[in-house]
Amino acid sequence: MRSVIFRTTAHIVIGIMLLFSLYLLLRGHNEPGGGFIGALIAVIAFALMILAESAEYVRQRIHFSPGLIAVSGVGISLFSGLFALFLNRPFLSGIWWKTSLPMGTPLLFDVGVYLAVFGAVLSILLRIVEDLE
Amino acid sequence: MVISVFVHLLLLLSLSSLYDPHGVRWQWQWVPSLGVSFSIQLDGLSMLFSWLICGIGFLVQLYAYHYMKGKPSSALFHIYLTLFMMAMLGLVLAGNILILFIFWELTTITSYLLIGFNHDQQISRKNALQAILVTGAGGLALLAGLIMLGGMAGSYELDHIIKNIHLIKTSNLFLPTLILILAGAFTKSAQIPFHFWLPGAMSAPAPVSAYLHSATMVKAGVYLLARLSPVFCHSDLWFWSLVLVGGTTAVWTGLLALKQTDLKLMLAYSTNVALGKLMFLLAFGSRFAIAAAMMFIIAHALYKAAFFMVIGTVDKAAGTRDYRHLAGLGGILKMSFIAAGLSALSKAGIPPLPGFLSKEYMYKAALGVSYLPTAILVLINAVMAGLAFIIVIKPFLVKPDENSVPLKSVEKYTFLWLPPLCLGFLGLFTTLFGLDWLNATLIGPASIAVNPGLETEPLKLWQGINLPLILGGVSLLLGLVVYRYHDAISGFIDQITRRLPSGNDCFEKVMQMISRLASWQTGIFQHGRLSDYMLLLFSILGVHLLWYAAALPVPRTMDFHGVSLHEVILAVFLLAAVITLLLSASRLMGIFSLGTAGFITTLFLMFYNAPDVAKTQLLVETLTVIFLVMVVRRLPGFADTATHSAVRRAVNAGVSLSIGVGVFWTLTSITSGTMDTKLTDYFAANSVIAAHGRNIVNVILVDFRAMDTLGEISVVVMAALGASTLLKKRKRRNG
Amino acid sequence: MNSLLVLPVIIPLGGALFLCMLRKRTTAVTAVSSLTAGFGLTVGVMLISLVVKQGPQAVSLGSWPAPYGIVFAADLFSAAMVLITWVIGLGIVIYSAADLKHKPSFAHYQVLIQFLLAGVNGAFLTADLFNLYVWFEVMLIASFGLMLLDAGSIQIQGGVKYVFLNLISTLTMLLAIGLLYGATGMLNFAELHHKTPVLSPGLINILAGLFLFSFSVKSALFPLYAWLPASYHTLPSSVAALFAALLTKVGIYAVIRTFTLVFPFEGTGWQTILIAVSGLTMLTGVLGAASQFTIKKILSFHIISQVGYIIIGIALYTRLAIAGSILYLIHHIIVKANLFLIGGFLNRKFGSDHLSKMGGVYKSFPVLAVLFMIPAFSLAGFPPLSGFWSKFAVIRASIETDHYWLAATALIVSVLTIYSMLKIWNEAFWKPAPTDPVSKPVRSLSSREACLYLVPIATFALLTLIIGLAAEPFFRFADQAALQLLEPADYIQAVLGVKG
Amino acid sequence: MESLLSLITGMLIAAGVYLMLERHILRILFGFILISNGVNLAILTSGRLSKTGLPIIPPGGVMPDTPYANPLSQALILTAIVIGFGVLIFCLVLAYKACQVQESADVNLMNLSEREEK
Repeated sequence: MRSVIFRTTAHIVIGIMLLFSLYLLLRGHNEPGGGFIGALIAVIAFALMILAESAEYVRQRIHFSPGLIAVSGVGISLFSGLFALFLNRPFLSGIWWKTSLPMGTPLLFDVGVYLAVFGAVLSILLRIVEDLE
Repeated sequence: MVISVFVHLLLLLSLSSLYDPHGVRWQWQWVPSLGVSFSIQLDGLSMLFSWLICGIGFLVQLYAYHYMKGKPSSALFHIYLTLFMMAMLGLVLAGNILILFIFWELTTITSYLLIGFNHDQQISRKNALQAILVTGAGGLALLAGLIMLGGMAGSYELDHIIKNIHLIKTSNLFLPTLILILAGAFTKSAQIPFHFWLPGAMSAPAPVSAYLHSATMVKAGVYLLARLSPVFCHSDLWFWSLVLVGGTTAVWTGLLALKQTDLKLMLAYSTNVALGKLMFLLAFGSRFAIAAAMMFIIAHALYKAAFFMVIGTVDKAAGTRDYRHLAGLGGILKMSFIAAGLSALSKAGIPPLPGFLSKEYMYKAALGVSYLPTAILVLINAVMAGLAFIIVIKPFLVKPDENSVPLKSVEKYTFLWLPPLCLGFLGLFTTLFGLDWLNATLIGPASIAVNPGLETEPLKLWQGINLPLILGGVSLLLGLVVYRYHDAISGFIDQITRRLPSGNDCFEKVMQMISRLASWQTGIFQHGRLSDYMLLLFSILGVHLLWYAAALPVPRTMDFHGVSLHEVILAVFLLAAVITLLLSASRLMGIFSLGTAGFITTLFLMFYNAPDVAKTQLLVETLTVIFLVMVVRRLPGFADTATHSAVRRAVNAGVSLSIGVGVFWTLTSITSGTMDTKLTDYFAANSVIAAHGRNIVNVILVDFRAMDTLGEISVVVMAALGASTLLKKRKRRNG
Repeated sequence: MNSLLVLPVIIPLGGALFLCMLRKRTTAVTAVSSLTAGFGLTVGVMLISLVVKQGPQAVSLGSWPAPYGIVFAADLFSAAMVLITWVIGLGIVIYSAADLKHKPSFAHYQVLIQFLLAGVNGAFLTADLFNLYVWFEVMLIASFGLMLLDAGSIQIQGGVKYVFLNLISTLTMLLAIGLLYGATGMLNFAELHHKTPVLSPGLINILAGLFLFSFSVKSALFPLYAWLPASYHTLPSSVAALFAALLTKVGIYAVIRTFTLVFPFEGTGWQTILIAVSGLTMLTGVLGAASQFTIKKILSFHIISQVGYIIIGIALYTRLAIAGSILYLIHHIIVKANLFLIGGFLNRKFGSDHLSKMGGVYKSFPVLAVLFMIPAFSLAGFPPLSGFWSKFAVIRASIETDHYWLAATALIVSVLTIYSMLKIWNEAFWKPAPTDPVSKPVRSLSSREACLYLVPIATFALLTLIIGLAAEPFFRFADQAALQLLEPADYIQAVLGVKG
Repeated sequence: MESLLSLITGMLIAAGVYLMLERHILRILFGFILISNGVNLAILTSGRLSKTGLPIIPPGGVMPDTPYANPLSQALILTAIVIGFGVLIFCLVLAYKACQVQESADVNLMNLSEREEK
């Protein structure tokens, strides 16, 4: 099953999927998409990678432990909410730097969601695969 | 120990100095919003009891000093005794019925600790538990009664309640209140059918018995009834229940006392007798009866405390309390013998001791009612006298024989004989020299407290030869007869009582029944079968939904407009997928049909303009299938697991159908109305302007309702954390 | 704007995330966890004093005005629950430093405890129905995790029941929220207070019933409590104490909040049902306790029984009754947590939880005996401890509303409560120590550990005493809180008047 | 159109409940998934259905042009799906472990925690 062709194709597809997932994340505020959808696509991409290579390979490729990614995701979301507190506004108030350029804490929040979901689901996926082996 | 003795004396003196026969009140708001103020009321009745509590407490502490000497936890013992004393004192001084109740319960707790003091022995633990359960249960009945009493009178303050008797009398809660309060008093004062805990409590050390069963704990019920008698004494139920319960208790426990061979148990049962007699007297409520009761409380406290202490000393000297093995104690325990003798004379009612005085007035009171109670009293007093003789003559005066155990002298410890001796002489002196003082300061005011309408008459020691005196003589003679034929009588009583269930047995039966009931009902509700638990939950849900959905207004038309053909076809496919899932015999088939159902659901989400949801659903469905396929190979197949019976499956189907139909109907009903779109209008209007996003759903998720999302990602992260630690464990074990 | 309201949620969340980074360093984990709980406690105190001084408070998250955004609001009841949550949280974190130290997943325990506290506080503070669901899930999944950390087979099997039965409850809640949203178009509590009464009575009944069902499972009411005795006793004591203290109480909180604010059910059939249920809950719980012989099982069944008492208050729906409920809630959280902590200490000492394998603690450890007596008698409702006042208020309320048999049940259950508490006392404390201990405790107890065990136990016992002896301020507080619940105008004003 | 989805919702929930009442733990999980889907559809339906427009504002606009589908119920469902997914994965792992312990998938046999201790 793990033929060279399959692996090469898989890598290409995975690359495209990861790019697509980032694209979905970034456009999520305006078009269908968003952190959660993006993250799930990324996880599916890595599921493919597990299939093509191995769980260990994936672990090495991500560098960070998926659990840590998940935690930092929640951390980023929390922080994006806390940001407003420093400006003496209620927790989670959206702070936008430029009205013209869509860049603000809600987007940061969505990035946090992306990382949290990605890390969490990937960590279970890896764990189950390892456990079953 | 020194401290506790000091505490007793101090309290005794301070109370005496505060005392005023007209009553002293002091109040401190404790929990005013619940109507509970910490009120202290010191009148004749309280003072009489306070004197007994502190005075006898003081002597018991002295006695315990030598009695408990060398025991490892003697300090603790003195602490408990002091705590108990304070609780008891609080009880008799309380001017608020809830404060009274609080102290009542405190005496229950502290007496539990005292009764179970020899907790290494199983019997002690068992009896302590029995005592606290019986008195505790009664206490809770009392609580209900007191709450109702307070509710009727509009206040928990005693003086307020007594002032508002007319409100209470006319209330329809009068009877239940009375019954509940009586239940509390009867349990505490060990009346039939709750009498058994008192002899059981004899597994406590001697000082405890001397204290709890002479002047304090068991008298709390008597005190309570005396205290509340102005409220209730006009009721027939009050009269009859006190007469019947008191009389039965006195007679029956008197018989039981006669058959005992353990002197301490004999004393315990005779305490039951005394308490029954007091109830009897309280029922009459006349001035003679109450005066006799007050006098008897004093007399009984003095002689019974002395008796218990003497028996404790005897136990120390001989190592047994069985009179069949005791003889010749008089020669060794001289002082104790004198104390016991004086107490016995008082108990038997021989002049000029306090017992005589109370007996005199008792007959006077009874004669004022009718002959039957008089006859009962004569009988009871005869038994009392007989018991008094048995307790003194058999162990102390009879010559030792081969049955007797060897004795050792323990009177080198002063406090083993001094306190009972003091009590004996105290009784003697009180009646001889202190009667006027007693009348004026204690008995008179106390009688008024019990029944405010009474004209009191000072007690007199000698009233000439009259019927009461003759009756006293008769009961004394009968007592001698009892003593003379004791063996025969006790054998006879034994014959009778052996066939009847004892209170103790009944208690055990009840406890067994409760524990059987407990296991039975726990077996029913906590059987351990998950699918039955689920069935219970779902059937409640199903019944609820069906019941109320049926009552919903029927929407005029089913709203199927705008539904296109492909939707209907998809719906049919969905149904097919679900049915396949329900019937699937293989795991993979199940997953396949589950996935299909999920994807069709996704399509519906697409049709109804929910692109984000549809995408998410699709991805989640995909991942779910991936996870399921990975794990499922390690799970046992469907065929390896037992299935429900056909009947049960039908029930399951019924329940699930009712839930499905209920949800469908409710949903149809809700959607047939119009919806308030205030929220969505706001979101649509502000999405671009205020939140800088065109995808309203996403803006809601990350901005309008970002808190939901924060919680949601926490959930996902925690699920990952929990699941991965669950999996990690096995790896470690294998590796 | 009042950021104090979100801190009880943000602090534990942040603390949990920070703890995740620390991994295996036990001392650091303990320190951070206690520090977080300490902050939480401080915030709790500040919050309650603010609410007492200035009435109900609210803050809109994300500056969106009510009812569009999510509002966090605190009246006296919420503030008290938050404070007590932190009191328990801090105590348990300290206790667990000794109790769970040797578990392989010690750090995970602390992380999940903080998450759990976040969920609990979120549930107490939110004024939005769907947000309440989210916090319920946070709490639930944290509890799933805690239940199954380092789980042995018994724990896993107990966990299966806990998990699936609770899932039914949350699914029902989600369904009910969806339907209520469809019917009213609203999710905000205050707005729902105005919107629900205009619905058709049939619909109100359906929705109220669904919510009641869901919360009843969470609060372990009769006959929906099976998950609790099936699982709680399998837990390590500190976790069991945390669950026993808080989880069912969040369910009760939700019942009280929704049924005073969203579906005021005075005079409806629900009241009758709830009254009957409260009586049966008391009874079945205590009978269950009477049938058990291990400390944790006895205590687990007792939770159910006591929940029955608390539910009486809301079922009777008078000011006194609800005040009694609130006082009972606070009292019971402390007492039950404490009893589990003591049970855990005994378990550690004897290496077993079964009464037959214990004994002699009264002699060998008299301090612990005193510390046990206080919560045990308080649980049974003996004066002058905290349990007496709450029981008194509840019973008085039932008598005043002519529910005599309810009062009678409550009293009978009290007797059985005494019985089962003294069963523990007689066996573990009074009985002579077993001569041949079946299993020696695995590790001996250092004095530092004993200290960590005993400090929370003693503090909770002290609190029990204080509430009992100085009952007036506590009861007056509960009374005011009950008044706010029955006349929620101030709360509604605070929630709807919140500025963006 | 609400009626059709109400019907589907009812069907999914009924089937889910039936599966949850079975004894094989995997079927219980299937049931959970079905009920979750059903409840999500219920929220969607309850928030009213629309085929006229997406809840997305066209570029340059400030309000949706056409009547739009209810965005709030969609957001609620999204949250519910994610939570449900997290819970489901956890349950799946739990089921897997439970079967390992018991060597059976029958939930009625999983009663170690409720056996009487001697």
